[in-house]
This record gives sequence, structure tokens and C-alpha cells, in this order.
Amino acid sequence: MSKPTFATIWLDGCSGCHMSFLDMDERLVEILDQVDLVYSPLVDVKEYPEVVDIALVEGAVSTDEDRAKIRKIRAHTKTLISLGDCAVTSNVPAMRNYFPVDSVMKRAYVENAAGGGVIPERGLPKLDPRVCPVHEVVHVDLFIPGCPPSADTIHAALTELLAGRNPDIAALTRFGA
Amino acid sequence: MIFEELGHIEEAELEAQSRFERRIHVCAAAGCLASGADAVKEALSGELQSTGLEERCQMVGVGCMGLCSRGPLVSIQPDNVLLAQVRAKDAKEVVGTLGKKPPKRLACPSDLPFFKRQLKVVLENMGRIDPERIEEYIAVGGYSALHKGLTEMTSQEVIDEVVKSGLRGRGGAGYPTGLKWSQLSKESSPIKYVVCNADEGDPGAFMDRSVLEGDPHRVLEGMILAGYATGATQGFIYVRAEYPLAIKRLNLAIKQASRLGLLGHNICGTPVSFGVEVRVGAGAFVCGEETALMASIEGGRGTPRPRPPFPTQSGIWGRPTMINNVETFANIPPIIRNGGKWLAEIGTEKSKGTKVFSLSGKVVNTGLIEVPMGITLREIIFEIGGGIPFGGKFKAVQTGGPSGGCVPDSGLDVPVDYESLSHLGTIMGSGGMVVMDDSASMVDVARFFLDFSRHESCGKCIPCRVGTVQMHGLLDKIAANRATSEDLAMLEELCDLVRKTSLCGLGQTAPTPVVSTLRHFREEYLSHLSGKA
Amino acid sequence: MPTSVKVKTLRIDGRDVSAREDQTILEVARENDIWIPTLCHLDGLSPVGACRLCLVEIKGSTKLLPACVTAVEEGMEVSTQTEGLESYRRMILELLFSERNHVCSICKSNGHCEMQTLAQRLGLTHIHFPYRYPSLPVDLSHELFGMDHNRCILCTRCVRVCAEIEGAHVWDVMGRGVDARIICDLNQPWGTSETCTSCGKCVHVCPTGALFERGRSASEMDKRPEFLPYLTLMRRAGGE
Amino acid sequence: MILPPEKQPMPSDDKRWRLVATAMRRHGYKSHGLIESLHSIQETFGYVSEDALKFTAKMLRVPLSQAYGVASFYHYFNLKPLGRHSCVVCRGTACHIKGSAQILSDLEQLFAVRVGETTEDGSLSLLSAQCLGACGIAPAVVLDGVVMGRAEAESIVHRVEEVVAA
Repeated sequence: MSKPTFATIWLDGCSGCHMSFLDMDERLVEILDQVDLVYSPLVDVKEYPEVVDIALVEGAVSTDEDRAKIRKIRAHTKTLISLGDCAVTSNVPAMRNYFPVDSVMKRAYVENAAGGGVIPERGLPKLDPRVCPVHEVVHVDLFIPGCPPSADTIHAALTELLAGRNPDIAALTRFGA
Repeated sequence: MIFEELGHIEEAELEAQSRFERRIHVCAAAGCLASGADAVKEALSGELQSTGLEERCQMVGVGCMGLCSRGPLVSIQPDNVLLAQVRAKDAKEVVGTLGKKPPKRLACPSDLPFFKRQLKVVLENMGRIDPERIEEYIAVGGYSALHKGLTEMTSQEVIDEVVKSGLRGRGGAGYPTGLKWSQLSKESSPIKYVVCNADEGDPGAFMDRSVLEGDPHRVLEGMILAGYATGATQGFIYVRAEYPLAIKRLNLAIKQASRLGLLGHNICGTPVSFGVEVRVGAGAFVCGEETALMASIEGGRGTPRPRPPFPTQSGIWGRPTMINNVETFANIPPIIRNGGKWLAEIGTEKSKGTKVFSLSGKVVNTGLIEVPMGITLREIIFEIGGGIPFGGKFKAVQTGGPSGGCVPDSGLDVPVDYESLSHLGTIMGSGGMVVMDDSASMVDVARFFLDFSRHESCGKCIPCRVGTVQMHGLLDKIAANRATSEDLAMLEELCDLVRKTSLCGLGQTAPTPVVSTLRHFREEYLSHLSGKA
Repeated sequence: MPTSVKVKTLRIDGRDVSAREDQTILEVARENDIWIPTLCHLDGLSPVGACRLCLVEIKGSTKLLPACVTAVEEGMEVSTQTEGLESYRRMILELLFSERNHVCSICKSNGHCEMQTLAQRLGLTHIHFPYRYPSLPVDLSHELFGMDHNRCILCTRCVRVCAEIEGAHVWDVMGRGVDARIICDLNQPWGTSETCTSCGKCVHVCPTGALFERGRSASEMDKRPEFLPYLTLMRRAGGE
Repeated sequence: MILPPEKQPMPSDDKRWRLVATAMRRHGYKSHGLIESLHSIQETFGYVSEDALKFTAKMLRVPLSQAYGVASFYHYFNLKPLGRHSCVVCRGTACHIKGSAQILSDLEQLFAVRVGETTEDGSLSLLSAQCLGACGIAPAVVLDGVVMGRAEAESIVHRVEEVVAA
């Protein structure tokens, strides 16, 4: 029987959760023995595969692009996991929610730019008025909070899942951990 | 004054009244005043003067006559003529036809089902007496119950009559009044309080307002009897600030009663003492909840506290306190006058007496009505209320305000009492009854009440403070056709949470409008779910 | 124990326990190592029964009752950990998390927060109610302390400790419903308060990162509310 | 030294403070007279100012935060001065069923003001009440203290416009 397919996704987050994932160090090898990594910022695949068994999502949903992406991913994923506080609670990215989008853009591209910047008109996904956690957009099967969840947590959760069990996440991690 | 003098006042007043051939009653309650009753009264007085009839015809501003939708109302006694929608410019014609056939366009038959189907106990004096004159109240038998109670009955006997009457709290929950009274009477504290809850905040309700404006002495009489029966010597009436006329008339009534010695130390020479103070609310619905009301009387934020201890154990300033609603107190004088058994003969097995409702919304006759318990909603809406205007179709009737629910057509033939309304998923409440025709959206009705509840939540406990806001958000989403079936599930989950875990009655009943509309009109919710409506 | 105090026996989660008649269910449960979650309650402050986390089931009663204010009764049968209660408690906590902006990762009290710990203990891994994201201020006008309204859960411990223990009554609650907020004096910046004694009691009874000592960074604000029972005990002893 | 309430200085020379002080005396300068005192302040000055709150707190020996907490809890109290005219639209059930929301939104639009606020030029405060208890004549609107029943959106808005312009 072929190995389950596995993906990691990076939405609006700092990539810390991916770093933590990599922090599993040699245990990564052990995990990768059991799964087929088919899609991830860590590998060079552009198209999301037709069927993915397990996907870890890092980051909140902030833009129209994120929204479209996570919808598509959801449709092609069996077990979708929110990894880390940005995906689970929308965390720091959502701190822009108290300000209107145009003032956020102005702050980032004009006021904070050396020598008077401009708001780029192309190549930027459109910011949603409100950043939200992944489960407000699509159904999520498992939540692993933490900022970031530790490598141990990720390892324990994946090991349990791969063994066909339901991991007791609250025993492993919490919001802000 | 001693009690025997009440008789003199009564005689003098009747004698004074008999000098007039007629009395013209102009409704001076809030509804008719807003329709221009003041100007009508002035014009009629002027007309009487200029025609020289003022010696023969007495002008009286009276309490609510009930048919608010046709105000300003004028009645002429003893001819038993009722005139509706009278304008100041009609004065000449009205005075000109005194004793004759009244102007056709103004005449309102007094044998309308609106009047005939009612049974007036609490409202017996409404439209008959000038609420600003204690003499008129005395002339119709006012304070005779107090006389009887204080001189012929022990306090236990007063309680016994209230128990016998089967009277239940008219503020909404229907707690047996006699039981509450005996609980307070058993408390040994030297200081006890009796409170009249007149913080009628349910949107769609104006029963208490009408009683206070139209017959304030009746409420005072009920309170003094409660004080005597329970051993309390101080009373408070907590009225909402939105009712300035009621406040004015209450204060006037207290002044008049005190002057006659019916309030204060050694009432009419008896050892009984009882004082009453008016406390004015300030726009917080939650203060209708008894522990919040007490906090407000103490001068604080009107936030409820957990019960027990119940107010009868520890209330205002830690003293035993009994809180009854306006209408409950208004029921007391006739119970003492006629005996508890008399009231117990009216109504159903478990709900005795009458109930005052304020009928409003999409119904032909809006106004204040009093009906025997056990009447059906259909009789109220279609006979008394005259049905739906403009040939509209009945959809639902909302009772109990933000704590109550909607009854659909299928529930209209159930007799009105505490239990049957509760089986229908609503409550008796304090008596607000809002009729809706088929143009009403039930999701919108639920959303309206949740909007109310979230604004009126005091914020003390989490389920009510945040739960009502989340529920309102979900209802917004449903109304905008953006919700999914998960959202609906979340809404139902919140209904259960807020109902079961909130601290006070406001929170515990806040989900009722949603639960009841979901129960009777679920398909309407479903039709709003995304992609479907 | 004075002879006038009667002893009552009751059952909590199937265990027979005895209690003084003036004790609450919460007190007895804690004495017997039965855990009931609380947030607004704090030993030494008057109980308010507001957070509703300590609701318990009592046999024969259709209502759930707050353990923190419900007195024990002879023969009472209390259940503290039913499936229904657990679910309500989780939902109440979820409502709290959704109400304001509790960004745990960058909170001074991260790792020392009662709400965060409770969430973990109750098995909460996400908030399924939509977040509200209200725009709330942070008051940094006091030279020693700060107040972040984004993290306030309106438990009113600060209000009570200041009024009941310190006697200054600097804090109170303004407005109502979801717009209610803790205020200092006449809704003014803390630093301008004429009544604050800068004692810091409010900071240390605050269960979350809403009140904090300035100069602390994320995760550095460890609260020490233990002074309170000690202080009240001493005061009571002094009064006797 | 704490002065007894009778000796407390008034916040200003404005004679109206004496009315307020009298109301406080009626309740024996007790803290339970707080709400009644606030009523008298609002009746006298039209709103409850910060000075008034400070004065009340001192007279009744109530903590400042408690005075503010109470004043802000009850929506009847205005903590800011009202406009020259005030218009209260009832939002009770009966009024809602009969279209009060439309009246409110029309007024909001016409005067560019949100409910609960006062127009920039201070000419109109647009307020709402949860229920005026005038359900029999719904929808009800109170313009400068005068109740208008069976209000039609168009005629009401017109009437408010007239009064404000006058």
C-alpha cells in the first residue's frame, strides 16, 4: 500500500510553525518515512495534488488569495490541520483588524517606507477587511495551537495521527505556547 | 384622620358630583394625551363655559379607557356615550349634543366586543375617576379594603385571603403572591421592605403605566395592605423614568394619602405604619429583575446577583424585601374587599383572576384590555382586537416581550394561563401582546429582541454579555442569507448555553424569542440559509 | 470551631464530604481536592457569581448553581464534572476568548494566565465562535503599571480588591453589556488618578494580562495573588 | 479635613447647584441617593457633567469610579450636553412592527447623525428609547418632549426638519 500523502501550507504567518516543524530534526526522517510529502513551501511543487491525506496549515486567512487557496486545499484534503496560533486564532496577523485596510496599506507602503513609497498596484493579493482563523473559512479537522507549537507537539500529533489515533492536543499545547 | 372619616369624604364627594347633571370624561392617559387629549379637554371646558353649562356638567380627566388606537376618547355619563377620535374643533358639536344623540362620526358604540368581552377588576376605575384626586378614588370605594384589612382583619387573615385568591405574580413568572407574602411575614427582621416593581421595560407593554397613570391610589392601597400583612413599614415604588406622568401622579397620590393619614405613622389611628417613596429608574431594562432593582434602589449599578438568598430573606440593605408588580398590588384591594374566594372564581384552575394586556401591533383595536384568565388568544385578537387590519392575514402573536415567544395560528385556541402559554413556548410575561401579520419576518422578530437583549444585558455574567451578542450576529448573518447550517447549529447551541448558564432572568430568557420562532417557524430560518433564500 | 457552627454532610461527585454549614460548595470541594474551575472568584474577595464557570448540578434542582456562592445543605448531591457542565464551561471560555483580543503569544502573562491555563485544562484547542475584534485602548499612563483592556475579562477582581482590601475604590465598571469596561475614577487615565495608591494589588489579582507591571515583556508577568488570603486572614485575626 | 455635605463648596457660582444640593439633602446625603441626585442634575443642567459627578461623589461620599459607573450604566443619563432639539424615536416592539427603524434611519441620514449622538452643529440630538409604553399609538416619536403618535416616516422627518430649522 502506498504511503499517505502529506502537505504543509503557509498562509498569513511568520513561518515559525514551519521552523518548528523542521525543528523535529532527525524525527523528520522518521515522519517522512511514513508519509509522502507532496506539497509544501519546503518542496518545489506548484499545484496542489488531487488528493492529500494530511495537510498542516500555518497562518491566518488574510487575502482573497489565501481564501481561494484554502478553499481549494480543503476540497482536496482528507484531514486538514490548523497548525499554530495564526491558523487557529488568527493571532498577530489579526491585529490589523482594528484598522481599515487602506490605512494599513498606507502605513506599510507609504508612511514606513524610506523616501516616500507608493502602494503597489500589481502583484499584491487583495487584503480582506478582516483577518480570520482558517476554520472561519473552511472546515478544520484538528487544531494544534501554539506560537509556535513545539517540535515535540507536532511530532506527537503526527505520530498519533499516523497511527490512526486521535491526538489529545490540549495535553500537548495551548494558545500562545 | 380615622377610618370612619373615609365615609364622610365619600359622601361629600358623591354629593358634590350629584350637583352636576353629567360628567364628561376625557382620557388623560399617555396614549390619548399624545393624540391631543389635552387640547380636547381645554376646548370642551371652554365650550361648557361659553354655553354656561359648566355648572351642570363636570369635566374630568380620567385614566386609560383602553381603546388607544381611537383616541382621544371622551365619555359622557350617565348617558353612557363614548366618543372616539375627538378633536378640539369638535367641542362645540359635542357640547351641543349633550343629552341628545351624539355626532355620528364621533360616536363609538359601547357594546363593541372590545368592551363586552373584557372583565375589569384591576382596571375597574379606569376611565371613571380622576386619578389626580383621592376623593374620587374614595367615592368609588377606594381605601375601604384598607379600612377593612386594618380594622377587621389580622395580618395573617389578610395573607390568607391573598392565598385563597390564588393570585400569582403579574410581573411574568407567576409566583404565588400569597406565598411570597407569607415568606416575608415570617422573617423576624425589625425592618422589612415592600417594593412595587413599576419598571415596566418590555417593549410592547404599557399595562403598568396605564394603571399608575389612571388609578395610582389602588396601587398604594395594595402596598399598604402588603405592608400590614407582612410587617414591612417602608415601601418603594420603582418607576421607569420614561413614565413622567406616572411618576407625577404617584407622587401626588402619595402626598394626598399622607395628608389624610392613609400613609405614614399610625395609619388612621391604628398601630400600623407604612411609608412609600418613589424611586425613578434611569433606562435599564434589567432593573425589572428583582435583585437588580434592589441594587438600583440602593443607588448602584443595576446588576443582578445570584439567588439565593432570595429578596424575602435578604434584600435591600440586607433586609427582607418583597417585590411585587404593579398589577399584582392593584389586585389586592378587590381581594380584600370581596374576599379571596371571589377572585378565585375567575379564571382557570391554576391561573386565577384576570390579566391586563396591552394589545398592539397589526390589530384593528390597539390598547389596554383586561380579560379573565382562560380566554383564548383568538378571542383576544379577533374579537376584542377586531382582527388584522386591511384584510391582512394573522401570522403570530408575541407575548412576554424579550423574554417571551411567538404563538402561531395553531396555538390561538389555547386558553390563556401561565402554564398553557409556557407549553406554547412563550410566557405570560407582564402582558405585552404584539400581533403580527404575514408581512412580518420571524427571523427579524427574533433579531429585534436579541438586539434589545444584548443592549440591555448588564454585562456581569459572560453567557449573557457575550452570548447575546454572538446570537445577534448569527441572526444578522441568517437574515442576510449568508449563514450556513453550522451557523444555525451554533445559534441553537448558544440558545441552550445562555438559557442554562446566565445569572439572571434576563439572560436565562433572552434566547426565548429565537427558540420559539425556531420551533414554530423553522422553515423560515432554513429558507434564509445560504444559497437557498 | 465554635460550637454553634453545625456540620453538614453532602455528596460531591459521589464522594461523601462534610462541611461547616456556612461553607459554600466551592470551599468544600476545594478542601476535598475536587477541582471546580473559577475565574471571577478569588479567596479573600466578596463572591459575585459572575463568570458562571463554577456552575454545578444539584440533584433535584433544574437550575445549575454557582458553587462559589451556593451554601452547602444537608444531603445535597452535587455533580461538578458532568459532560453537560464541561461543554458549558468550554463554551463560556470560548465566548470570553471571542469577546476581546486575547493574543496569547504576545501577552505579558503568557504562561501565567488563569484563562489560558483553564482553556488548556478544559481541552479547548480553538474558538468556534467568531472573534469580535473590538478596538480597545491600552492605558500606559501610570508610571508603574499598565492596563490593557483587550485582555480584560470583566471579572471585577481589581474592582473588588481595590474597594474591599485597599479601600481606595479606584476601579469600577462603566457602561453595560459587551460595552462595559473597567474604569479608573471618572474614566480617566490611570496615571492621573488622585485616588490610586499605587499599591499594585489589582495587578496581582488580575487573572489575565489585562493589568501588568510596566517593563515586563511577553510571558514575564507572573501574578502573585497569594497575598490576599494571607492579608484577609491577618485582618480577621486582628479584628478578633 | 473632610467637610460635611452642608459645608461643601458648590462647583461654581451657578445658583442651580443649590437645587441639586437640595435633592441630595432629601436623601440625607446618603449614597443610595446617587441615582436621584443624577436625575436632579440632568433635570437641572440637561446632562451630567464631569464637575457634577465630582460634586455628587464628594457630597454623597461615593467613590468617583462608582459615580461614573452608575451614571454610565443607566442610558437615561447623558454624559454629554444634548443638542438644542432632541428627538427620541421609540424602538419598542409595537413601534418596530410599525416601522420605527425606517424613521430612525431616515433621520440619521437626513441629519448625518448616528442614534445616540448630537449633530455637529449642536442642533439636534437623535435618541432612541427601548419602549415608551405608548404602544397603542405606535410608532411613537418624542420631539422636544412632545409625544407624537402614529408617526408616518415622511411626516415625522418633515416635522423634525421644520422644528430644527426654526
